[in-house]
Formats: sequence, C-alpha cells, structure tokens
Amino acid sequence: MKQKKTKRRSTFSEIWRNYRKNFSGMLGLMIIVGILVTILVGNFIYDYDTDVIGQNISERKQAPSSEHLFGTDEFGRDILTRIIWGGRYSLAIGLAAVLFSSIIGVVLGSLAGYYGGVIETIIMRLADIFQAIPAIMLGICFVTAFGQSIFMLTIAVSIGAIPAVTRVTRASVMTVKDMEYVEAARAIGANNFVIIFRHVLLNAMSPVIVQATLRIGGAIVGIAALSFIGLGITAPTPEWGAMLSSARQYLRGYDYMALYPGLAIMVTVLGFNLIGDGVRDSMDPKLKK
Amino acid sequence: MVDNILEVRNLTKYFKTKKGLLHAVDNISFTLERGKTLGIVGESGCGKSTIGRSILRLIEPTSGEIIFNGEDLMKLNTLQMRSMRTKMQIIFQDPYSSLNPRRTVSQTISEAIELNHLIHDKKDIEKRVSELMDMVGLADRFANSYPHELDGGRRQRIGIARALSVNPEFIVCDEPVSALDVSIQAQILNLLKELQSKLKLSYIFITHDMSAVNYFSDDITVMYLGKMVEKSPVEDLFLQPEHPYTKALLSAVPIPEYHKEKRKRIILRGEVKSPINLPDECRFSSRCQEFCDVCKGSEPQLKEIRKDHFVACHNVT
Amino acid sequence: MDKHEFALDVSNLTVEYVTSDGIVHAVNDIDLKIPPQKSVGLVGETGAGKTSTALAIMNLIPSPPGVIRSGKIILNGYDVLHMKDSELNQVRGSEVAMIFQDPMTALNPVLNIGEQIEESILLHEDVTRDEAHEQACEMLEMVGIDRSRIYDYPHQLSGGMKQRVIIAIALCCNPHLLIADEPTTALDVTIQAQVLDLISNLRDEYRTAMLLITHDLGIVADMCDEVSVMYAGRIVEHGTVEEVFTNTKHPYTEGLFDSLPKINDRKSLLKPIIGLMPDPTELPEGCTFAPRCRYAMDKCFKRRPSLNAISDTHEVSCLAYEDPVFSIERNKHGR
Amino acid sequence: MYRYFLKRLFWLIPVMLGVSIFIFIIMDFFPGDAADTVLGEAASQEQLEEYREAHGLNDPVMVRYVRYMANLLKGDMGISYVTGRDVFKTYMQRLPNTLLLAFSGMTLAILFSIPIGIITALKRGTVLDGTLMIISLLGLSMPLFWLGLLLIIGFSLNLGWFPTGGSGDLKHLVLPAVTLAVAKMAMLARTTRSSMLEVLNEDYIRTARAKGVSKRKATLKHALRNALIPIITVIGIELGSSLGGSVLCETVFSWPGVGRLIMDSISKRDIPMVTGSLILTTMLVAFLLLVVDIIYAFVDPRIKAQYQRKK
Repeated sequence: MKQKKTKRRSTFSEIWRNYRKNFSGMLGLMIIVGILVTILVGNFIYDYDTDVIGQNISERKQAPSSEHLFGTDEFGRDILTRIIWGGRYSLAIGLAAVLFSSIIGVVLGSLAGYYGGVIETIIMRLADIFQAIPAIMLGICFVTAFGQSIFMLTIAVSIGAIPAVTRVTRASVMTVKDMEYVEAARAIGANNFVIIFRHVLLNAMSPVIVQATLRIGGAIVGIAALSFIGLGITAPTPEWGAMLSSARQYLRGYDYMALYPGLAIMVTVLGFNLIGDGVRDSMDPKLKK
Repeated sequence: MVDNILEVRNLTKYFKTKKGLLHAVDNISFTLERGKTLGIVGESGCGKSTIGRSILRLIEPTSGEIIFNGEDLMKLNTLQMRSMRTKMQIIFQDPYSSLNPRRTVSQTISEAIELNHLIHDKKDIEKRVSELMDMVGLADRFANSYPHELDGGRRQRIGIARALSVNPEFIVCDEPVSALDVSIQAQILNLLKELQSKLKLSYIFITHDMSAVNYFSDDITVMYLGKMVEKSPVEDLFLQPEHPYTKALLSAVPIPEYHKEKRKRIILRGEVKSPINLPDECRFSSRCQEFCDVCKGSEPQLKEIRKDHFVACHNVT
Repeated sequence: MDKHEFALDVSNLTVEYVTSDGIVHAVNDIDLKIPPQKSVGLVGETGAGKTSTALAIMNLIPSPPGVIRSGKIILNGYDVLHMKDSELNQVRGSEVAMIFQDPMTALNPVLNIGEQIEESILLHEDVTRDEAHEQACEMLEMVGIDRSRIYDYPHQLSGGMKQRVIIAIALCCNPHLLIADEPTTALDVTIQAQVLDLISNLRDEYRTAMLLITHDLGIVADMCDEVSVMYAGRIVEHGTVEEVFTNTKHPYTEGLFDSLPKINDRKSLLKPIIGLMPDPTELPEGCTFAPRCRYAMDKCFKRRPSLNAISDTHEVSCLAYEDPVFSIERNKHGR
Repeated sequence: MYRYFLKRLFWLIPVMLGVSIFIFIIMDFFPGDAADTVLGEAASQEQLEEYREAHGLNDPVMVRYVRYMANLLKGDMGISYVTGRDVFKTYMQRLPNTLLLAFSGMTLAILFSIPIGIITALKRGTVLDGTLMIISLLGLSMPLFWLGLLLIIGFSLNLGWFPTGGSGDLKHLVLPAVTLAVAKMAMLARTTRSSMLEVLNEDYIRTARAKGVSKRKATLKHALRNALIPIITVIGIELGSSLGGSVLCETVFSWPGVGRLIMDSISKRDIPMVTGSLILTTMLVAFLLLVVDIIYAFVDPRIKAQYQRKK
C-alpha cells in the first residue's frame, strides 16, 4: 500500500494555511501592518511637544501641499503628523477594549454554558439588562460618571460588547459540551477542570475569536465617536475623532481638515474588517470546500 | 456457578422535559456473563444508548441497581466512580464527534493513562501508546496526526484504543460501526471480536443492525420505547422470535441474497408513540399487527416462555 | 417498444469537482442504461460517486465547483446536458423525479406540505389551484398520510412521513424515471420496510423506471432488476440481480458480500476488504481497486481494465478475466 | 400567540427594573448634583447642603431609587433641573424626530440592501459580487459621523442642495437619513448575502430544483423566506441602535431628537432628564425587539409552533 504522508499540522497552522489563501484577509493584514509600521516610525521622527502639539500660528489652515501633505489645522499643526501620532490611541484602545470585553465575556459565557442552572440564569439576565441599554449610551454615561482616563475609555468602549460575547461563548460552549468526546473524557476519568480547559474551551473558541476580530473595527470607531462628541481623548492630544470634531467648525473652506482624519479611521477599520472576514472564512468549517 | 460481571436491576431513567416526563429507560434488568456479549437492539429513541451511558453513570440513572463485579455502582461517590471507570469503558458511535479535534492521536490515547496515573514514566507511556495502536491496527506514523486527517475507520480505531488504554474488563460498544461503510464495518467488527478473545473482555453491544447483533452477540435484548420486549440467547431469538415487534423487525431486514419471489414482510402501520407521559397500555399497541383489546388494558410484563427466553406481550403465552 | 429504447441512457459520463486541494474525480467515464419500467440499483460505498451520478442526470451538479467534463445523458429522448434552462425545468419533475437521502432537510421548513406538493403539479400540469390541491390530497392519501394533514408543516411530521411526502412530490407528475438516492438510509429498519414497500407498489402502479442508489445490497435484492456496482467513480460490475448475486465476478463485489454479517448464518466469518478507498484527487494509475484486491497482479497496477461483457447482460471490469480459468472464491465454495 | 406576547411583555419587567437600578447607580457617580446645577456656582456651601437636605439628596442611593420608582409608577418622571419642564413631556416632544429619522434611514437601507444581498449571493464569485461586497465593506468601515461631515461638505456647502442641519421640511431629513442608512445598508447587505448563501446550499432548494422550479423562483420563494430570520434579527438590532444611538447622527446634523436631548442633558448634569430619557429609550428598544420576535413567528412556522405549545 502506498504510504500516505501525514504531516504533523496543528490547528493553528492549518488556519494560517487557509488564511494565506484568502486574498482580502491578506490585504487587511497588509494594511494593518503598514499602519503599525507608520506609527512606530512616526514615534521616532516626530517629537510630541514640538511636532504634534506645538502651535505654529504662521502656518495656520494651509491647504495640502508638498510641504504639508494633508495641510495644517487651525493652530498650524501638520495634520499628517497628528494623524500618525493619533493612530496609537485608536489602535491601543481599540485592541485593549476588544481584549477586555472578550475576557470578561468568555469567562461569563463559559460559566453559564458549562454549569447551567442558577449561574446561567443570573449571568444571562444580567446580559439581558446590559444589552437593553444602547451601547453608545452606556459608554457615554460610563465616561461621564467615572472620568475620561484612557482606562475608563477602554472600559466604556468595551462594556456594550460584553453581553454579545457572553452569548456567543455560551452557545458555543453548550454545543461543544454535548460532543461525545467530552463524554469520552468523563468516561476515562477526567475531572471538570480537565474537561473545561482541555476539551471544551479550546474547541469552543473559534466563533469567539472570529467575533472578536470582527469587533476591533467597531471598537476603533467607538473610541473615535466618544472623542467626536467630546467625551473621549481631549485636545490637544491628537485623536482621530477629536480631530474631526474640531474640524467641524472649519468645514466651509477648509474641508481637507475633516477629510484626512476620517480617512485614517476608515482605512484602519477596513483593514481590521478584512482581517476579521479572513479569519472567519479560514476558521469556519462550513465555508471550507 | 455463573460468573456475572454485570447485573443491572430495574434500571430506570426519566428525563424531565417541558412537556412532561420522558421515559427513556423503564425498569430494565439483565445480567452479563464474564467474557460474553449482550446485544441491545432497537430503533432510534428506544433508550438503548441511555442504558449504555447509565451503566457507566455518564448519565445519572433515576433509579435501579448496577452491580459490577459484585459492587453496586449506584452507591459510589464521584471519585470512586471515576476510578471504577478504569474497569469499564465505552466506545461511541460517531467517529467524528467522539474525538477532540485539537488533540493528536497519541494525546487522545495517552490521556486516560496519565489522568489515572496508570504509568508514570514518559517513555513507558509512549511505549504503551504504540502498543495500543498496534493492537487496534493503527500504524505508528499516525501518532501525531489529528483526527480530521484520518478516515472514519481509523478514527473508530482510535476510540477503541482510548477505551483499551485503561485495561478495562467491560466495554459498552454504542453503535460502533453504524457510521461506517460496509467494508470498514467488517474490519472493525472483526477487530472487536479479536480483542474480546485476546483480552477476555465482556461487551454490551448496542445497535440497530440485526445482522451485526446476530454475528456479534451471545444474548440479545430487544427494546421498544424504553421497555424490554424480548430477551433470549441469540440463536433462539432469530429462529423463533415471539414478540410481534421482534418479528416485524426481523422481517424488515433486507437480505443480500437473490430470491426469485418477493419476500413476505410484515409492514408495520401507525406511528411510534411519544415517550412522554405514556399511558398504562402496551407501548407497541399503536403499531402492532396482533393488537387486541387486552393490549389496551395494561402494560405487559416480561414472562419466561421457554428456558432463558423472555417476552413481554399479552398475546404470547 | 416504446418510442425510446431506454428510460435513461448515460454514456461516458465524467464528473469532476475543482477544489483548492486538487481535482476530485467523482465520476469517471461511466455508462448506465435503464430500460423502461425497469429498476436498476447503483451500489457503492461513501465517495464512490453515486450521488454525483444522480445529480448529473438531473443536470443539478452544483457549479462551481462541479463540472460535467464529458458524457451524454439521454433521458426518455431528452438530451439533458444540451437543453436550455427553461426546457430543463420542464423535464425535471415531470420526466424525471428524485427522492433524496435525508428527509429531515429535504423539505422546505416554512412551506406546508400541501404547498410543496401542489407546486410541482402546478408547474407541470395545466390545472387550476383547486384541482392541484385536490390532486395533492389524493397523492397524500396514496402515500398513506391522511388528507387532513395537508396543511401540516414538515416539522410536525416524523421522518418516515416526511420521506413519504417527498415520494408524493416525486410521483405526483407521473415521471418516466424515478431516481431514489439512498431513500431509506436515514430511517429505522421498520420504517425503511414501509417506505420501500410504498415505493415498489407505487412504481408498479405508475410503471416508472427507477434508479435506486444505495449502499445496502439487501435493498437491491428486494427492489431491483439489475445492478451496477460502483467503486471510486467507475462501474466495476453490472448485471441482473441474479447474475451479480449468484455469479459474482468482481473482487470488490465479492468483498462487499463477504463484509456483511449473514443474518441466517451467524457462524460464517466476515472477510473485510483490506485498506481504504483511494483518494479521489489522486486515483491510482491502473485498476483503482488493485491496492485492496487480493487477486491483484502486476498488470493490475499498470493497466486500467474496461467493462467487458461476460454474458448478454453481465459485464465486469477486471483484468483477471483475461485468464479464462480465473474465478473468485465466493463462487468456488457456493454461496 | 397572544399569550406568548403577554408573557414576553411580563418578562420585560425584571429587565427594566435591572436597567433602571443600573442607570440610577451610574447617575450617582455623575460629577455634581441637583444642588450644583440648580443653585449655580455662586451658591455657598451652606446653601448647597440646605438644598440637598430639603430634596432628600443626601439619602442613600437605594432610598432615592425607591422614591423615584414610586413616582415613576404614578407617571411622574420628575422635572428637569435646567429647564424646569416635565421630563416625560420633553422626551415625548423629541421622540417623533428620532423615530422619523430612524425609520426613514432603515427603510432606505432595507430597500437597497436586500436586493443587493440576494444578487451578490446568486452571482457569488463574479466581478459584480466582488465590487458590491467591497463597496459594502467600505460602507461598514466608514464612521457614521465622518460620512455625515462628507455629505455636508459635498451636498450642503459645495452644491447647496440640502441644509447643513436642523429640522423642518423633507430637505432637512435627506442627509441624516442617508447617513444613517449607509452603515445599516452595508451591514444588512452582508447579512442577506451570507444568509442566502447558507440557505441556497440547503437540501430543500435541491428538492425544489429537482421538481422543476426555476432558479429564480427557488431563490425568491424557497430561499428568501428561510434566509429572512437572521435578516430580521439584524434589522431589529439596527433599528434599536438607531433609536438609542442616534446621538452621533443627531449631533452632526443638529437634529433635535432624543439623542441630542440626552447629550445636552448629560453635559448640563441634568440628572432627572438623563435618567428619564435613558429609561424611556431602553423601554422603547426592548419593546421593539419584542416585536421582532413576534415577526419571526410569522416567517417561521417552527417558531410559531413553539409559541403555541406554551399555551
């Protein structure tokens, strides 16, 4: 009989193999890597005090030119520089917010899904309550009540997503929990700890990861939105949403001021959405042919 | 003196559902002699899988006694039960959902050895795993494969190796070949038979396939809607089935032989009753070809009509 | 003789699926003929290409990734592979109808069963809605379901009843050919007997030819006149049921029989076929069964056998028969 | 059906209680209180304390909550600190504007997105599919408030077709509605497409095709109705979010709706107004989702059957 090769291949490399074939996913990855590199380089070539927030009245409101590619704002600051510098807030808070909501949601969802009963009822009713309040209102109230620190902003952006993560995790854990291999593990003497971590959680994570990647874009828009209505990162710190907010006063005549920060948000979010789609396609066995 | 490895008395499992009590297994008793195979046959929803899982207490029975090697399993606590499961194991039907997709073949097989601290030395565990793989006919090169890279037959072999890894005396085989192709089915059935004589295993063989159970079992019980309707040594049952359901079941099995005339078959009419909130009457009455007034009166009990041949039917005496 | 010699005449059919892992050779150059009113069984294991054959006959191969590479399919005179979509829609359901494997998913969950039967009647017959409804009721009674259940939705029916509704849909326009793709695999044995009984009665009544796809040789013995055994996308043996069952020629067919436990002889040992079916993306060069065949010779690995006639009705695709004295064991020891 | 509706309505009570408690607690953390707002910065410490004592502001939060809820049950949501007007009446004056915006945006989105979703699903893998999906991904990635600004720049400032903001005649509605519609359109088109793709692979589509149903009819009659359930869910959620989360759109276009009301009240620390508005908005959204649940039953007989069995 012909020897059939069986390569040792972990699930992670399997997913990566699928992902690499996904054109839009790779495009998204390239966009995000590009943005990260730009931010990193910007960190070294621009000085925060002089280049980013330093005012230069003589160069106020200059339209885009070869000297200032994206033009300058009402204080004469170079918009491109501020966009590059501002990216760190959007990315850091966006990623942190998704991480935070995922961790909390996964823990709650797993508890609800695995144990059921009273624990499940309590967690799911709480999720009902938090989901009933529109996410953006929740964020606004949270920041108003607890202040506009970066930490609070992260929580404000993520809090609205926790019920959704909890639900997805719970559903996935419940499906996996009923698989025969979990029963088999019990039959060979595995305790709850082994069963939850080795057999249930690892296998229940795909939909959660997919959902998390798809949510990064939303979180970035979330932080920009809070800044836009004046509740996020405040002047003079360059944040994309805050830059748009101040550009509102100069729409007539200086529309470029509102153009580029928004473009930055869109490209970043697009990048993450593309990655999210790619991850979904490469992880979802249903779409595999 | 007969050496019984397993004795089940009045095993009952009800599930609570929104619509009422679901009678999955109703007052079942049987014994299994050491080294023998007991076949449990029945169609979907008759409770045969619930019996298998209840014996290992993977499902907590509602009531009854399960006496394994002289010890009542129902009296054991969780920890004692966990160590008892090194003596008793289960092989599942679906070779796809019964293996953790993120664990390699060797990880799956060695897990039970590690969890139960049967062997401590890493090298020895490895040796044991390759010994087990050899025993079930899996080439060593698959040790690091993941289940999705293998076909159904090989996966089922992994499941068998996992069950054997703790040196059990008794294995519940829950439809071990139903999901496999004909040629692979024969491979697995032969493997299980070979292992039985080599390792002196006792089996409960759960299936809906009458030919397979005939080939594989010594004794047989036929289930219908959670109840045992007939129980006998295999030869006797196939030669002289007594319960109308068993008769219909046997006549319904297509036989792969050329026959000029169309075979006469018992075609059942009617629908299977709902297993929820059953009235006190024969459960098969809705489909029975020999239905009469007595059947509505009460539920028939198992009676011994010949030596070792039990039937639960009002019309059989 | 009818105006057409065959209810179905398939020749040189090749179906492939183009996937990222390579080209799946599902059906490789097969011929299949069904005389009017006859019933032919197509037997094989998972992945043998049975369902692809059936879908190709309906010209319903999902594309992409499926491609019908070559072949000719003449269905009661209609050239199925060279017809316009609108003409095809007229043929499907009225000339040829299909029963699918899984009754649980084959009915539309949001339409009641009456609507689903009527739809077919309205498409193919010149009747009013009321007449179609009446016909649907009659069909329902014909398959043994009370007409009062015509407004039921699929989820209200048991598996056996759903399959009967599907049979009603298939037969309501009196097709010349019925394709039944594993019609009872998902059902319990006693329900299977009911459904098979119903199919064979209705087939007699409507004089429909049938292609019965199954993995169960027992069902073939009960239901068919002729049988084709399929392995890795090829037909390896074809003959009347009597010939194939009592004078088995192909080693694979022999292996299938030997793998089955005999219900009336529990002592006989099972002789499984060793190994596995080849990967359909990389079929072996010679005979596709050679790697598993216990009679295989050197030439079997190099040369691909073709389907050769042994008698008027019996054909086998095996190089061993180039040696006139060769015979397989199953027939040496009697049945 | 009817009883199920009542039962679900009854279920809302504990959820709404939880929501109100949560809102009340978080309001307690808001900087400043009624005394600060009403008396202004000039007030002395004594005056502030006096006011707090008189209005029960120094009571524990739970005591104040119970008092608030007791009033609420009498239909009294309190009086705005800033304008001195009744909270409920003020909210109800603003609500029609928000409803108008949300529903017109949603209608616009549905009209375009569902056909787009169906077409892209049917033409999967073609250039048309690719182009439409890239456009919808762009729509999804575009922050709503930025799109609003772009529309103002383009259609108000440069072309002068529509006013930059405010409300009044139909012209005022166009830009905010389009803004709101774009993001939802993207979301809905993608949902429709994936839901259709899933359904088109189902066995019953094959059954329909096998009995001679044309591809077009199989799609529109057999597939769409089955694909509708996730689509309805998304419509419900999006409609809910545009009722509660229209803050951004209303801010960009100075649209006098509920979102702006809440934002203004928050910035003025008008706690009764914020509390009342949030509770009312949440109730509205919850009720909307309930209606969505009821709509399911009309689309899917399986769900309907579940309801009926629970009688």
